[in-house]
Amino acid sequence: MKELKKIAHPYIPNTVPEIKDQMLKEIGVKTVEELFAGIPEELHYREEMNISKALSEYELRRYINGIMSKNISTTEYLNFLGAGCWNHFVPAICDEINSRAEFLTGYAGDPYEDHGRYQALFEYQSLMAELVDMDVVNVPTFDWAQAASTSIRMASRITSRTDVLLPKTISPDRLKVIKNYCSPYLTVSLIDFKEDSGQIDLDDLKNKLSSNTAAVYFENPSYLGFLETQGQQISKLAKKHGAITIVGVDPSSLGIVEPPSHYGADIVCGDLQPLGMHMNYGGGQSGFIATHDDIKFVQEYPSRLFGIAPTVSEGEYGFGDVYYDRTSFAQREKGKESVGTQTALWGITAGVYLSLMGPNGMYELGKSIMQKSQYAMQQIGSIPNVVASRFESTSFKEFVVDFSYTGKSVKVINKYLLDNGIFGGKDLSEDFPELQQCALFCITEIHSKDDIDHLVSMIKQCINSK
Amino acid sequence: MKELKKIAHPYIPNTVPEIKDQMLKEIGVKTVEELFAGIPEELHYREEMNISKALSEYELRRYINGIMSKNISTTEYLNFLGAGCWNHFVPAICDEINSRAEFLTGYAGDPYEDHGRYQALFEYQSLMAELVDMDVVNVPTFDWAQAASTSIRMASRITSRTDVLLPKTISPDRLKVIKNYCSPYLTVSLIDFKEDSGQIDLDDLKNKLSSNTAAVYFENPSYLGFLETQGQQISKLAKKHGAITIVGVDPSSLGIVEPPSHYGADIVCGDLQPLGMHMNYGGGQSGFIATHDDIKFVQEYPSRLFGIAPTVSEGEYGFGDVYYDRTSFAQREKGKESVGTQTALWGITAGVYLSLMGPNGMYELGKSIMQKSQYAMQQIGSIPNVVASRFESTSFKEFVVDFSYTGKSVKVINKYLLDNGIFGGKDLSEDFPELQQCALFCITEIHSKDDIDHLVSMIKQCINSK
Amino acid sequence: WDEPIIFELHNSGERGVSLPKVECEIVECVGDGVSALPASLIRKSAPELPEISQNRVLRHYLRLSQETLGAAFNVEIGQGTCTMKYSPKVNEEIAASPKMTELHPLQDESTVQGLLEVTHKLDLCMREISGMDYFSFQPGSGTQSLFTMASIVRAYHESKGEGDQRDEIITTIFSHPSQAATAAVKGYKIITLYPDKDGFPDLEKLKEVVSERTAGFVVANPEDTGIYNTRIKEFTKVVHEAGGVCYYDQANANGLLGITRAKEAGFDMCFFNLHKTFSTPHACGGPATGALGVVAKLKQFLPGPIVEKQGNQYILNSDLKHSIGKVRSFQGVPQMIVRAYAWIRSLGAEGLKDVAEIAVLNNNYLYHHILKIRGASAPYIKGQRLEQVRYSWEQLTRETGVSTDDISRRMADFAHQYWTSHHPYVVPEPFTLEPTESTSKSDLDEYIASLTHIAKEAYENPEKVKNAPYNSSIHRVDEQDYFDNPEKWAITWRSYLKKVKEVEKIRS
Amino acid sequence: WDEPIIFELHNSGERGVSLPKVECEIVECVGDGVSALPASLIRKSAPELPEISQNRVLRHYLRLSQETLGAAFNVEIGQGTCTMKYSPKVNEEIAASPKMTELHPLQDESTVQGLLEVTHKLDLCMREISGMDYFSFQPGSGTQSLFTMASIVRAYHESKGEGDQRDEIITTIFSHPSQAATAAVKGYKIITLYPDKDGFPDLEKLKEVVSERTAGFVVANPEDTGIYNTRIKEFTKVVHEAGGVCYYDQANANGLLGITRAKEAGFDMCFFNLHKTFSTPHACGGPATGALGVVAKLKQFLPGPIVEKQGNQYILNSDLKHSIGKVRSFQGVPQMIVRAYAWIRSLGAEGLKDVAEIAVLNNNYLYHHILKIRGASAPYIKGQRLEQVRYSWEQLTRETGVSTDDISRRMADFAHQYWTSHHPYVVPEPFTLEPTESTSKSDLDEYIASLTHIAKEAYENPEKVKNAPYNSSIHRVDEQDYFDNPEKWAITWRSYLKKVKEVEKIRS
Repeated sequence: MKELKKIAHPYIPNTVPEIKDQMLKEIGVKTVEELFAGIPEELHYREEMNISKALSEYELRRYINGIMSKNISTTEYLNFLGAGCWNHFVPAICDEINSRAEFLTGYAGDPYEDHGRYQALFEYQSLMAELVDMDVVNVPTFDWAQAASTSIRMASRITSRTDVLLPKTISPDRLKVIKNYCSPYLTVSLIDFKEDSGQIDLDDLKNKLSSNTAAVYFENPSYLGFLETQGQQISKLAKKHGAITIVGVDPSSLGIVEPPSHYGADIVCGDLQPLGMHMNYGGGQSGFIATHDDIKFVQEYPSRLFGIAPTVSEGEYGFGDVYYDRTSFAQREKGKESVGTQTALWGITAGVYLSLMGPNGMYELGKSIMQKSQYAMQQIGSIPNVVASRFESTSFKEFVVDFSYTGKSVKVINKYLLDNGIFGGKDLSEDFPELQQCALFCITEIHSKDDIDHLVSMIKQCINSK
Repeated sequence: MKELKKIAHPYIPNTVPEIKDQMLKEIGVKTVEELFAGIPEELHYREEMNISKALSEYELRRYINGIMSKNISTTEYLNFLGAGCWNHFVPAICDEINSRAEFLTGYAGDPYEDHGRYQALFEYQSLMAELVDMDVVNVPTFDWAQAASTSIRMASRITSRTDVLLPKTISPDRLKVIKNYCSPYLTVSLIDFKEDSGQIDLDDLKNKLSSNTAAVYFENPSYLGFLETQGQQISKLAKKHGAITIVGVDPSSLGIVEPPSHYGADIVCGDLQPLGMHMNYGGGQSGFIATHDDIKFVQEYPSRLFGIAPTVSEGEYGFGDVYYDRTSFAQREKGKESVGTQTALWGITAGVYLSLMGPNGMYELGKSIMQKSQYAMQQIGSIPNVVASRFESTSFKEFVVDFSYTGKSVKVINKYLLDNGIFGGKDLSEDFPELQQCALFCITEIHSKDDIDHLVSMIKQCINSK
Repeated sequence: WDEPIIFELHNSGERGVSLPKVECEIVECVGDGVSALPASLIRKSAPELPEISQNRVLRHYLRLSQETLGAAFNVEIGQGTCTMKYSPKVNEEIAASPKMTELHPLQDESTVQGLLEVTHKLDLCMREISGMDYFSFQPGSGTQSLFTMASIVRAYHESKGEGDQRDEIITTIFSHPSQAATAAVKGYKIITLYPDKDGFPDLEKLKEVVSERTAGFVVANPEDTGIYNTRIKEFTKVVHEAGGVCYYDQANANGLLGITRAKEAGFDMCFFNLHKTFSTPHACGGPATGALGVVAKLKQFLPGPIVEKQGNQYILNSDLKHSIGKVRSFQGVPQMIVRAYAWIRSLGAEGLKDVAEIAVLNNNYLYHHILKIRGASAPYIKGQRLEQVRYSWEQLTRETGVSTDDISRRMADFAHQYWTSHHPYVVPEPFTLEPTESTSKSDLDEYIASLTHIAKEAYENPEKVKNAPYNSSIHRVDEQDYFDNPEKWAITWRSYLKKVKEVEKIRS
Repeated sequence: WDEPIIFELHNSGERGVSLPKVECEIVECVGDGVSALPASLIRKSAPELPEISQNRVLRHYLRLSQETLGAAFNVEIGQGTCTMKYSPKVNEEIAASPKMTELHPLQDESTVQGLLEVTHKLDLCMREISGMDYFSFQPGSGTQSLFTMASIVRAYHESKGEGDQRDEIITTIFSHPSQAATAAVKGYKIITLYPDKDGFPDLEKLKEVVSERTAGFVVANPEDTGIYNTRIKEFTKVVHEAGGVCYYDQANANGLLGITRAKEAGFDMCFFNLHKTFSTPHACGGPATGALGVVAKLKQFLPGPIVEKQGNQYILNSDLKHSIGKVRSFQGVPQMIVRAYAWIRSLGAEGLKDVAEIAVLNNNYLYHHILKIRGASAPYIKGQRLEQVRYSWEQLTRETGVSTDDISRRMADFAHQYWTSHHPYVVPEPFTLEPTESTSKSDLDEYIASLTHIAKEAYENPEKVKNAPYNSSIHRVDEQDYFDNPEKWAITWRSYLKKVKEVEKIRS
């Protein structure tokens, strides 16, 4: 048998020399080089890029998996980190659906090519709407931080005002995003919290509210894990000043906790990551925004909103873009902010998750998190010199543990835990000067009693070690 | 919110009490128990099975993955075991296709519901046919051992004879299957091999051939890795006695090695596992049988054979069962052996593999295996007192290493290798008394030079250790 | 899709996947490798496989997948006897771990303790479910399990010196064809019992045929009619008294979990299809596993090795005195063991019983409604069906000329699987439905509605049904003898190109 | 499929998945958990989510998946500007490993060295490809990258005390709408340049509009017309001389890899969509990643942290003096970093150049053939197209009344994606095609044949095209104002039930 001819790259069929030649001939061009004639010679890059030779599939897999194996995942170590990205149970069906080649490689097709994508996203909007008990939900945006940022800008457009009030307990990561998204024209101020409870200081809020306040934004549960119980009062105060109330919410709480629309929120936002997304080092975040079906609000969404309509065939549904003319796709800089690729696949996945869970599943989820996190607080709190939780308010899923009386820093404790196969809570010392040597621990439905007991005994060991 | 009502098991929708009651009512029965009235009381099992309580999905995953993590896989240790199950590169597309929910959960639908399954299996038959250069290939059977067994029974039916000759170098595992499948009416005899080369002893073959010989079966490459070069002579001798020649073949060799049909084989069989199946602790095996398109042969297949036919729409193809009346489905005990669930998914996968590889890929595969295994033999053979290969013949992929002059047993050497993260070659001492302290090593395209060099240095270390 | 045959996608020079390179140093050492082959063995002409880029190969097979109506996509009732149930995705995820897929079957036992542990644990569960004493998971299907049991029957009688004398195996016509076929492969003469008027195997007939030549009795219970033989214990007693072995095809076990067991019914052996009752996916027809259980006295006859626990270690025990040898390479299909065990653990003892009860409830609900459809009937005794029913369109065919095959094609238009039954059609114009526990009431209602609709069509517009399908992936296959005429059948594309195109050329 | 809305599958009491149990000991310690909540916060009425068994949920979404025409299923040319290329399966496999999916973003750096290493290595590759000095992978899309760059422009001018003075950003009409939109979000006045008669941005017009108010200039090159601005270096020079920052939308980079770079063209910043040029899957519209590169002087403005190598360790460097803060939580979407790096390594420098060359060759082949179709044209300069072309059916619409929207619906019948273009339609009756390197000549020929067929239909039987689709998953959506009338639009099922069904009730 004769030697092999040059073969094409598996990903680039037309690298076959004969086909390449045939195509060039057909279009009447001599070399591929000629096709780049429009690029001036001085801009032609004539060097060789310093990128290694192609790896075959097997080599690639072995090489990259080799590097990635240096990571230690949360299936190997016990994880108690949360702080905006949470270690929840992901049903296998979620992965099955979001890895289907159809959804994985779909993009921006029309309702006739991509009927399934439209329906799945419309259903996601509808399922999420039940959870927050509001009538409008968008196709997801990047993450909670973006959802909050956009909610704030929506409020600013609706009210034609430029001041926004945020709680001091907000996630620092999220705050950075919001600040940049609001600058230069919106002014962001922080409201104090009460030292013992973490609750928003209503006096401070009253002082800061003004006729230029576009929105009051707060979170429930807060970044620090406790529930804000003054929702009703806050929204009333905001309304009194003509400001819009925006509440950021963790959807995993909504099986048992009242949705913000029930205590006056005009806009609700948050992160979908708990609803079926793997953490992916933060790559599972996905933001949602919900409002009432009020044109004043609907017209301010920058996002795509899919609507339902009958087709010419009796009993059949089709889908399409509601009020497309709002968007930057239609209006460029005249549109509402901007729209583009965001996190649609996570929206579909969250829909799958909610379909699997149903109301009873969401209830059980909330209940189980409450039970397990209360148990953890109780156990950790019973370690001498350790305070859990730092705040008196009721917590959901996360809570602040104060190690400042142990004589050991969070850094030292976390190092000890890490050496024993545990990712300890997020160290708050740097971001919150008032919470020196405090750490934010996260307990979800996946933690067993053994996991919690093991954590407790390791903390004890660490504190008792010298 | 009120407490939860009893909820159904996620896998069993009608455990919902209300629905259950409604259905019972509709069919006019009081209790489910009544539906089992046909089972006599004494046969009713009234105890509780000793099976633990249901685990939720997350608990299940963690529990079983916990047990399975005790395994050490060949991605963790370097593997040089072959002996009928081989560590090849599996393209990601193979897994993508065979894990598609459609193929994964398909079964025995008709050509109109399952057009895709029929086409995929017809294409598998067709692709495999090119590899062996014959016109008929079956829907896969269990494994090579079964394929060989059935080939032998086909030969017996065709010739109306009952003696079969097998090479003494055959895989002991395979031989056990064949012997049981042939008993009680077929007589299996083994043909000697030549001590230096492993090749079939033609004199012994001549002696054993008789007018009652239904078939001569041999393998290429043999179980011990070397190539049988006397194919043409063997098939001629068989033909002279009116016997059928059956050749078992490793399909991964067929890009570079002549297919058995070219040296006189009437029936070709073997295992598809190298063509895209993960090893799965032996669960990736899949047997194929190929013949010429001769009704004498075709009518003796017990397997399903899918054929192609036009549909009423111009240019469109449909598929169906060829000569269905042969089968035990149609004829029960009068049919040819038996048919049922075998390994269809692996047939589809092998089709995907061959489509990806094409003739050039199969050529490269063979070439690369030859180069790497020759290199390994050279390097291992250069270790003092180690002989590689034990046989003079050319090997493909596997070869016998003789450690008997090292003063160390294969057992000791393999233990040493295991402790150093290597699965050494299969110990032949027990199965082949003439090959004491010999081991069968397997080198495929996935082994890098570093892998081989590492093996060699570990063997050296072991032999030099006391 | 109107997807071509894969060979039609060939573009010379394209390539679907690349292989690991061979290092220069190796090439320097050994050259091109190929020329080391004996000249006579070097392949002269390359196999005529197509050359296709990766994207196109993927697109091809993805499209074919969409043209396959897997159990995950339809109300999967129509493939009666096959126990098409939900195969949980989490089990797929577990089985796809490299800790399963990347194990070599000859690895040192110490490196596969996890898998052996799961195997042993599944064995213990199976013992509870069946009452048997030891299980082997080596058989690769139900059919291979039946063959293994026939092999054990022979080995057993041989061990007692009665191997030649006992040359008959008794079965029933409503048992799976493989029961008869595999016993015949093992050299047995087959005696087939036909049912009495109510559809029960006939005890009197059994008594007539048992003798000192009886090697064994194999039966499914319930049979493919869904009727449970209430006198099964008497059957096994009669056979035992004649010196035969009783073995049980538990392919139809889905209605029996936790309800009744093989042991108490007097069986010496039984098997379960892990891909039926225990939910492992059918995979277009395998790979699969038969779990084969035996009573203690038959343990030594099992194909080896079997997994056992020794102290804290799990071992492969090959030391089986009378072992029949092997029936499948290595240890069978272990990834199915893991899936089946996961399924059992996701249900527990209580859940398993729910499976049986709901499967039987669903079937009786379906039965109740199918009998209301004009033209449909369920021969034999009224009621007493467990998990499936073999129905008949005899009346409908008589009255409209529409056959069960026509209905099968028409059901494809409604995206439903519909299976008739194994030949020979003892029940005229048969169809066999088996809803498992996985179907909901709404699913059942949907299926019933489709059948009702088609039956109505048959009476009102029989041609409509006869000319189906209309909405399938393809149109109706041209009615000629493409599948039975050796001159025209084409089992491979190369054969098609030679034969059929040749014929066409001559014709035109 | 005629698959209902998920809410219609509700059966009270069914359940899709079970959750880990809460141990009795915990319940004994803390009770039911819920009553620990402040009474006012306990949810009073359960959310009205549907209750559905697992099998049915899976079936529902599997069916919807089949009704989605992903890039893996069709000759994916029709979504011009989106660079729909083959997303290799092996990259999916790598990204699906728990070593990626199960990482928490706040884990100690020492436990994510593998991921940080990959990130850094991708950074190095990107530097080679663009000539930039540092990359951030934080932005979650092209749009967010543009926003980030606009933010950096502002921070940069602020750092020089010119933040208020420089309040204008210049762009072009054939650049992506997000360029203008994101700059506007950042408070900039937008100046849009229209092309000259050949379709090139007009250098003279640029000179007219630059001033001391110019903050930046953002442009794609080639623009969405596929035309490369040959005088780009002069453009950046003019802007630099006015004190503005030049930033480059490299969404259309697929024809440029290894051919020409941002640096040499004079840009200070650029970004690539990893989901376009670097093959990560589009995922129905994200998650995705924009790789944002800057020249050294802008490093301190990047959103933090960025990954750097320090000795043998990889670290997250948050110490960026002028950092704009963050644009996305944590580190963006790292799983796309792994995929993109895998893709680059599977090609190497040579393969990347092949990508550009074949993408451009494919596009020119398509261009050549589309121009032969009656009624089709490609406005502006003849030739000089790189990786895509914006075409026009102006003539066809004039002659037949068939619009580009009609053709879009008709293309669905042939299972082809077909995208018109962003509004406003500067090119009349536009359509934008971009074949990447992933399409073969046969694929191109198939797409050309479909368009040719439809154009012919438009001339012969325009109603046929206008009434399309015929073979889609659904029929044509009823032409009313369901999407623009606030009284009728329904963005959720609950809203639909309230509004539309109410309306229907009144009507009937």
